[in-house]
Formats: sequence, C-alpha cells, structure tokens
Amino acid sequence: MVKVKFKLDGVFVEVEAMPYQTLFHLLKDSLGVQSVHFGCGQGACGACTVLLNGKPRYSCLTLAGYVDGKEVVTLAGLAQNGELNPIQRAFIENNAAQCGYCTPGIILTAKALLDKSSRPSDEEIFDALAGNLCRCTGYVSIVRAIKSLVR
Amino acid sequence: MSSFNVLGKPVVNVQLYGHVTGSTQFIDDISFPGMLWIKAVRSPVPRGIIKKLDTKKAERLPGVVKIVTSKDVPNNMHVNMAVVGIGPPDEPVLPDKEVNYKGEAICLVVARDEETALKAIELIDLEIEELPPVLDMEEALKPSSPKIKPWNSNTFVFGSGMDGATPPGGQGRPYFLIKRGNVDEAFNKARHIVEGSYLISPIEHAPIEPHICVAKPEPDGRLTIYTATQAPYFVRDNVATILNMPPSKIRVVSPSVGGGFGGKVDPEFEMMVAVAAMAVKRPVKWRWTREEEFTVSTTRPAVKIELQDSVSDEGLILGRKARLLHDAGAYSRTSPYGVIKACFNLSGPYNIPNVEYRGYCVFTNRQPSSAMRGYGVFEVSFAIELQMDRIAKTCGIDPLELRFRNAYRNNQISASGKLIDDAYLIETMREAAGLAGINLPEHLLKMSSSG
Amino acid sequence: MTEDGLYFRFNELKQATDVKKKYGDEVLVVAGGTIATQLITRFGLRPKVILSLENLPLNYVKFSKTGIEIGATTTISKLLTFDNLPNALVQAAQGVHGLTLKEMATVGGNIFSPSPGGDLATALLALNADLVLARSGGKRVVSLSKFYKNFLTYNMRKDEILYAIKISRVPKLSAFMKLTPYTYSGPTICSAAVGMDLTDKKITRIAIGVGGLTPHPYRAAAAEKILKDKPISDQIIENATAKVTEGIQIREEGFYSVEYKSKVAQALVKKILYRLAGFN
Amino acid sequence: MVKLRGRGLAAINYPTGMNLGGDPSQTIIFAQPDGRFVMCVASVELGQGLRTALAQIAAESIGIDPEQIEVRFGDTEMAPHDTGTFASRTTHRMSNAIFAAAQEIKQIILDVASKIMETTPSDLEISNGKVYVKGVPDKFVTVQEVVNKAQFVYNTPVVGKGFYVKPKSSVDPDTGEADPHSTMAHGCTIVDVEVDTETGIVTVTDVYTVYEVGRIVNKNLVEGQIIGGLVMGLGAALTETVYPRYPSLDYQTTSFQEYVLPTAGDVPRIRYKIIENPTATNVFGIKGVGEMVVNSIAPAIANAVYNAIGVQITELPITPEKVLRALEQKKEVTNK
Repeated sequence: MVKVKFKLDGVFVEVEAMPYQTLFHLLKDSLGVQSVHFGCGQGACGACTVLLNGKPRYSCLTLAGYVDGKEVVTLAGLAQNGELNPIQRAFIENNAAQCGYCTPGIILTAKALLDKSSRPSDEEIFDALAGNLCRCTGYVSIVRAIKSLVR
Repeated sequence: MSSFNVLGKPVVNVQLYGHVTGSTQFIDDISFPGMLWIKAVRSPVPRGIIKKLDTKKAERLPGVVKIVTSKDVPNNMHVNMAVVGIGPPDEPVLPDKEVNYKGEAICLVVARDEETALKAIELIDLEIEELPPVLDMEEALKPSSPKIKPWNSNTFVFGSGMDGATPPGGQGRPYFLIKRGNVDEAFNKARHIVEGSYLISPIEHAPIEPHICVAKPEPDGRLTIYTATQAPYFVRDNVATILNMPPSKIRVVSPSVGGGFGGKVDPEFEMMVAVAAMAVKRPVKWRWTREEEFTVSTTRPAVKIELQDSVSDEGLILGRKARLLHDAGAYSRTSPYGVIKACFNLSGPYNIPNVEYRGYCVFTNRQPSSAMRGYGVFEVSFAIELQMDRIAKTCGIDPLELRFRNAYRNNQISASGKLIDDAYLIETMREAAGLAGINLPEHLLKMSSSG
Repeated sequence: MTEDGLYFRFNELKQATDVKKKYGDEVLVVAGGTIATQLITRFGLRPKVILSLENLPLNYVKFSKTGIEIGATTTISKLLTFDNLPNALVQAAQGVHGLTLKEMATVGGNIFSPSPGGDLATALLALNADLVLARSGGKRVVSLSKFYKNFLTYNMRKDEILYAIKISRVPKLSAFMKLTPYTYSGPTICSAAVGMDLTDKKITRIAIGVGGLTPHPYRAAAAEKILKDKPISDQIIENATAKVTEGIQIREEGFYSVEYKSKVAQALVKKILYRLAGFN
Repeated sequence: MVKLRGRGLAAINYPTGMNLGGDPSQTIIFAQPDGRFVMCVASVELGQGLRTALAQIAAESIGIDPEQIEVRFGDTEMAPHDTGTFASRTTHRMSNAIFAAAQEIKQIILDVASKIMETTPSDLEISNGKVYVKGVPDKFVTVQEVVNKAQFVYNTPVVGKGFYVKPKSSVDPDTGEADPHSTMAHGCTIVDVEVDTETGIVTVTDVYTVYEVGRIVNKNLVEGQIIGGLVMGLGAALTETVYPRYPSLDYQTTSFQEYVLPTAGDVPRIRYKIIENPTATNVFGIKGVGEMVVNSIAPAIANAVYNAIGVQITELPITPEKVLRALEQKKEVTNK
C-alpha cells in the first residue's frame, strides 16, 4: 500500500492505495468525486480528466502514487465561492453540452489551454481538444464556447 | 408563422448548470454501504457447448461473495420485446448449455471490488467445446449451414404473429413481405433496370458513459434498479419476469444518462445485476469497461440491401424489388422490429407504385445487434440514396433533378398502402439547394409536394 | 496478479538504478504513465515494483554546437517550448494529438511506445539519435537504430533505465509526416521522417525512419542505400521510395492491409523527399 | 499529390414514433402550494434536452413560464407509464399527453379563478402566468394565487393527467398493408469532399443541410441534434465499425484506438437550416428530430466520393483503403 497525500479542490486528503491503483479509482470509488467520469480507461476519451498542478491529466492513466504531494483540481473545484468560471458560463451561453458526461474533461482541458495561451488559434483549440471525445454535440458548440473567450 | 409564447423559443437547457459544474448525477455516482461489484466470465468462442464450469476455487478467494450461474436465475430467459408482442424469447440470461457469441456472459463473480472479481475469474475452470460458428448472412441462409436457433433455422419467422405485427395463425415465412401493385408488369415496362447491392457493417453507439447499473434489494422484498437506460419500463418488465416478481415490486430509476443513441434501449445486463443483488441480498454495481462496450454491447446491425429498380426514360422508378438481410447477431433483441421498420421505409421519400420487399432477420454467432439512432432507416436511406445516384448516372439525369421527379407527393400511396398527407421533400430539397448555392431551374422551383 | 507491490519515486538517479539493479524485470518503469499504466489497467499486469521517474532530473533539453540532448522524462509540451529543434522532431511532437497527451507523454516513453505510438522515435531515427542508458555505476550509449528487437522488447539490460536521447549531429534538412484517419484524430496509420544533408545537390547524408508498419519504427536502409552519395533527382527518389518497405514484415491491421500500409509508407517518404529537395 | 473534389447529396424522410404504434405515453402534472408545477414523465433525459423541451410544451399548454415547471423524469415510481425514450417518439407522444393534462389543469384554474373573481370560467383566459377577464388586460389574478387558493381555500386539488397513444396498427401478412408511423419528417444534405488519391483519405470540407421538423420546440436543442447527428453520421461514413473485416470476427475493435471517432478539429464547415411543416398528428405539429439527423450525411458523402472518383463505394465505412482500391480498379478499366 502507498500513502497518498494531496490537495483535492483545495482540501487536503490522505488515502491509502494499491501501487497499481489509478487516480480515477481513488477519486471515484474511494473519495466519491462526482465530476470525474469513467469513459474508456484507455486515455482516449478524456472524461476522467483532472488538472494536476494546473496541467490536464487522464486520471485513468495516472497512478495513485503520482499525485502524492500534488494539487488536484476537478471541475467541481473550478467555480470560486459559487461564482462560475468564465469557461463554465461560456458553455452554458453556447449550449455546449448535451448529456454532460464528457463536459468536465472538456472544460478542464479548455482551462488548461487558455491558461497556456490566452489567444489560441483555431488549430491550437482543435489540437488541444483532440484528446476529448464527445458523442452528443458534434463539438461545434464547444469550440464556439471556447472561441467566445478568446479576445 | 407560429403564435406561441414559449414554443420555439431558445430556452436555455436546464441541465447545463449541472453539467458545467460537474454536479449532474450519473449512475456511477450512486453507491451504497456494503455495495459489491460484478465482473463476468465471458465466452472465448463465438459458438460452443459448455462442458465444464467449476467455480469452487474462485468461491474460496477472500472477498468473493458469490459466483452467479444459470442455476441462480429464477426464469432464465430474456423477454426482450415480448412487451410489444415479439417472440419467442430466445436468449438465456446466463447460458447453461451453449454459448452463441464471443463475449457472452456465462457466469458472474460478485465480490467486494473489481480487482478481487478479476482475480476470481482467473480461478474459474471453464471448458467449452467449440462448434463451427455461423458468421456470414448468405451462408446462414443456406440449408447446409449449421442451425443456431431452437426452431432449427437461422432466420426469424415473420407473418404468423410472432413478429408482433401480423395476426396470429398466418403462414410463417423466413422474411417480412411487402407487396404492392404489379411488380412484374412494372419490370416489363422498364427502359432501364438498375441494380445495386449495399452493405453497412456493425456500428457501436459509443456513448461516453458505458453501461452501468446498481441494483439494491429493499427491506420489504422489493428491488430498486438504478441504471443508464432509455426505457425504464422495458427494464422493469424484463427483470420482473426473470425474477418471477410482480413488476410493481421493482422500481427502475434512470437519472441523467450519459448518452444512449439506442444502445441503452433494450435491457442487456440489468437483469444480471438484479439476479446477483437478489441472490446476495446486497447492493451490487456493474460498471462495464470500454472493451465490453465494443465487444459485448449491442451494435447497429450489419444490413445488406439488394435493390432492383425498373426505371423509365425520364428516370421515374416504376417498380422496385428489394432483398434486405439484417444481421441480428446471436439473439433477437429488437431485430425483428428493426426489419419490419426497415421494410416499410424501402421506398424512401419517393413514389414507387409497384414494390416487392423481402426483409430477412438473420441470426449469426456475433454479439446481438439492436436499435441505434435512425434504426432500420439509416441503413435503408444509405442504400436508396446510393441507388438514386446510380439511376441518375444510368439515365444521364442530374441527381437532384432525378430526386425531384421521383419525390412523393400528398395523396399518393406509400409502400404500406398509407395515404401520404405530409410530404415535404421537394420543399426541403429546394431549401438545401439554396443553402448550397445551387440555382434550380424554373420547372423545379415550381414543383410542390401538394401535388 | 499479486497483492503486495512497491512504489518508488526518487529524486536521484542512483536510487532509481539501484532499485532497477535489485529487482530487474520485476520493475515497471513509469514516466508519463500513458503506456505503462495501460499495461496495468488493460492488460492486467501487476508488477512487484513500480518505479516512477518523474522526480529524476531528466526533464531537460540541452543544446551543444552540433547536437542536442533531451532528458528522458521531458514531456512533449516542454519539448515544444524550445526553438531550433530539428523540423522532424517538432513536427512529430506537434502531431501528438491532444493537450492532455502532450502534457503527459514523455520523449523517453515515446521511445518505448509500440506502434501505432512512437511517432517521435520515427523522427529520432531519421535524426540518427542515440540513447543514453544508465545503470548503477555506469552509462552506455546505443544507437536508436539498434535499440528495437521486437514488440515491447529492446536492446537494453534489465538493470538499465533510459536516461537521455542524444542527437550528436543535426542534419541540415529534416521533416516528419504521418497519416491518420482524421486530421486531428485517430492512431498513426503510418509515419515517416527523413534527415538529410545536401551539398550542392548531392545527398551526403541520409536517414529514413518509418513508423506504424512494424511493432516499433525502423530505418529504411534499402532506400537510404540508393540515395546515399547520389545527386538528388525525381528518378532517384522514385527508385528509393520503391524500396522503403523492402524486406519489412508489415503489421496487418483491421482497416489497413499490408499492401495499403506499404503504399502509403512509400507515398509519405516520397512526399518528404520531394519537399526537402525543393521539388514540386 | 492530387486531390479530387466531389459533391454529393442525399434526400431522406424519417418516421416519427414507434413503428406500428401501440406505444402509449402518460403524464401527471400537479401544482405545489407555492404555485409552481411538477410534471412527472417516465421518459429519460439523455442529453437531448427533454426536461427543457417538455417544460416549454407544458408551459405553452397551460399559459405560464417554463421556469414554473419542474420536470420529474426517469423513474417508474415517480411517473406513470411511458414506453421509452427512442424511435423519435418522446416529444411527439409526450406533448400530446402533456397538452391533455394541461387542459385539466387549466379547467381547474379557470373554475377557481372564476370564484375568486366572481365571474364565469368562460369569461376568463390564462396567459403569461395570469388569469385575465377576456379583453380586460388589467383585470387578472396570478396563476400562483389561484393555485394556492384552490388548495387552501377552495379545497380543490390542482392535478391534471394526460395520455396519448397511436393505436397499434395491424399488418396484412401478404401485402404488408399497415399504418406504421404517425408522420414523416424530411431532410436533405449536400456535402463537398476532397479525396487524396495517394492515401485514399476522404475529407469532408462542407456540409449544407436542411431538416423539416414539423414544429421547432427549442432552436438550441434542435441545433444540438442536427450538428451532433451529422458528426455521428460522419464517423459512420468514414471510420466506424466494430468488425473491420465483417463478416469475419478478426480484428474486432476493443478500444477508441481502433474505433476512431472524429474530434473537434475534424468537423467540416456546417451550414444548416430548420424548416417547419406541422403535422396534424400532434397538437403543436411537432415531429421527431433526434434520429433523422444521423441518416442523411453518410449517403451524401458516399455520393460525393462517387462524384469525385467516378467509382461508387457501396460498403460503409468508406475507408481510405477502399477508396485507393476503387481508384486502382478504375485505372485498370480505363487502361484496358
């Protein structure tokens, strides 16, 4: 067993995990985090994405031990004291979600992108989102939402 | 045109706030104290006889609570579409004798966690005598082919009531039949005979949320099933029959579903979770892997459609013969329904006065196919629209013009003998042409669906 | 599958190499995690020891007069922050789809990644890259072109870990291209890279890497042989590309037959050579 | 490198409701003491926006704001029977049932309001959450007040129930004579493609599409269906099948690495238009939209490739290898 201590959406947590256990299982099955979703376990769909020290990671391909001493932000941690993040508002304004299952991963990836470059080109947006699958929207509204924040 | 206050307004989707804050509740967020997990032992072969299933070693593994086999299923048959009169039931919940597709669940390990269940699976001693599988639909139709259905054939029987459409007692046929007008005469009048054969391979719905279900026995002998389904009442009625319980003692809850696209219409695994939960009297969860989504969950059927059209000089379709083969996979599920729906739509949005359509529901040793977005018609539209371009080429007519000429109009009669009263293809095509910057000739602009 | 298991994450190379020395093949080395973790989650591997390299000081890129050294745990994103990297390497790195994967995947991990992964390895083959392998009390250098044995098997001792990737002399011209089902999505069907020196129209140096056809990328030696020390021309490019898959055991895939993959591999190499030669 | 361009179209129709009918839907609407309403349906929220659309329909039927309606869904014990959320049936079937339930609610509101306002129900009308004396816009009580007083002054439960079914059609076994569907929606899609003759890769550059949906309930939601459906159809046309060597089981896909879906950057330019041709089978003229939108693009792409390379590829998906093979066959034919 490995002891894992990290900050989860601003709160310190300490849990024990098998060395081969993934961050996803830690968050979902041990800590009951709602906004992290199982989609493929193959690092292909992005539904389980979290921000680890500000960078996007597939929690299904991240071993529990890796997060020890780090800071994990899930979609639930994005809104600051009840105030929606501009990306979240943009997704509502642009109707950029349907079933909502892929949405946490896509918003967090968008956040990471916009933190990296405030004015990403279309190509940069497309490339950033290439690791997130959405089966409902056809992506157009999602890209529209992200572009609405690029000025 | 509309004088509505609310209808037509772009009201914001009320689900969005939950989605963007990650607070929308999906089935995977439902857990209970003492909840157990399921993993399935699945058939490694497409067709075979179960010779041995020894679970003793696995049962002794710490953390394993029960291995659920066919013996634990009170009434070991899916009811599938019996709710709409389609039968006979042909799919065991857990097979006791033979397996009919690669990945078919043979028994279920119920354990404290997925890891333990996976370990237990490695301890289960399963022997299967492999039999030659039936995979090709044309082969399946040949008398020489092995028969994989209890009624000793590889096709569903239509026309005698079991299809949930025709009245009982009629003479059964291996295909669903639509006949209208006089096809032979139409082909005698043919200027051109245009033929085409079209095939669609099985497609996976691939919702980002895989199948997931939690079944929780309630204190008073009732059962609550939390599942990502598109049809809670289908689940309830199927589970009730399989558990020999009154349906009203079963509650099915399907909160926000992470995408369905038809893949979550027919109950495929809820009954297994329910049986397991009732057997161990504890809440049980089953979270399917993406591999299971691809290899076990239903797909859009493979459909092969052969069209033969009698066409006039002006490109008018005088008559059509169609032969449709629908690959149901190993079990019926909704396939007979899909075949009938497909056959009714084999004329597409066009006026074809003389038709003879035969739709076969063919069984093969692959994962069962079932409903998917556009069910029955997706496949047919693909075939028909490629056929239209063939006809256009044969007659040397512009594809758009050809479609205008053949487009159905109000007060014409559909293939199923229905009076058409809501035709609107011509207007729709005209708008599309406009959108694409195509200038239509005067005579097409003048056309109308109202006659 | 075994219940127990150790997880190590060190700050110093020696600690890591000592663990590798002690446990050898029982160690699963994890850098970015994109490949190693799937061995656990998808293929049921339960290693006795998991060794995470993330805290080792291997996350760097150094430039010398003629060459470049890249630390094994440098992520794709970090790599792309450096200017004056050879084109082939930049194009391969940019081709890694998705911000998340770019942030997770490491250059070292990409070297070990089997097809359809390993695009960077394809580029690095064309750049004549060497690998620096470290073990407790020593380092050695092997040419990337001699590193691959078979699927997930490498010319590497069980007490070694990949330390760095070295390009000792960067070719004047280089380019990488790959074919995927969609522009931004889907696995690499085939990737190709060429590193070349042209001195007055004569090919004085040539290296061709091809990925996606075999378990790990390979050098198209037969094609290189035809080009080496010859004046560049349409004809010689034709002749060379015809030999790009000569003697290669191409991996059949569901959607792509051996014939198809061979064809597109030749098409890609040809495109690149034309581009580098400045032909149209 | 040669790129061939082509344009193709497909025209389709799509039936609304479960084939042959016999698929009932029920709903109950009841008022809360504070004047808001709860509407119970056993239909399921799949992302299509059912909660929003059905609330709009109920609000329109009663004459109140959609925000005054809470939709309870997806629970066999929180709502009466509904056949299910599939076959493009829910909005069509359920809106007929909701309208019926709303009529009962309205009657109760009018009766109670008439007592409050000391007039006859026939003199009153409901709109925008208020009950007016016809033609006297400043003489009204709020629905909220009426609903509250109904329960606490006039001892009247404010509950409405609605039911709709298209009766099950029989089928003549020898001719197939039947009444399979309620109504037909229509679509026409035109696409432009680019075919790389060296790799066989097909790129869809532009999509022009029009769908006739009977009546638009919510433009945002219809747009969501259209774009989502097109992109799903795009994948089906170019890359998607779980059996790449169908009917063989070899190479069956097990992950998104072999089973490739388009991502954000792979979506073509899409121009769309929604048109209305209300159906008489629904109180508002609504038809089913959710499924039709996936059906028209695949044949349009196939026809565009046909137009570009002169060979028709008749099997989905249209993989690059199939395209390359087709181009070679054509070469052989023309060389002969």
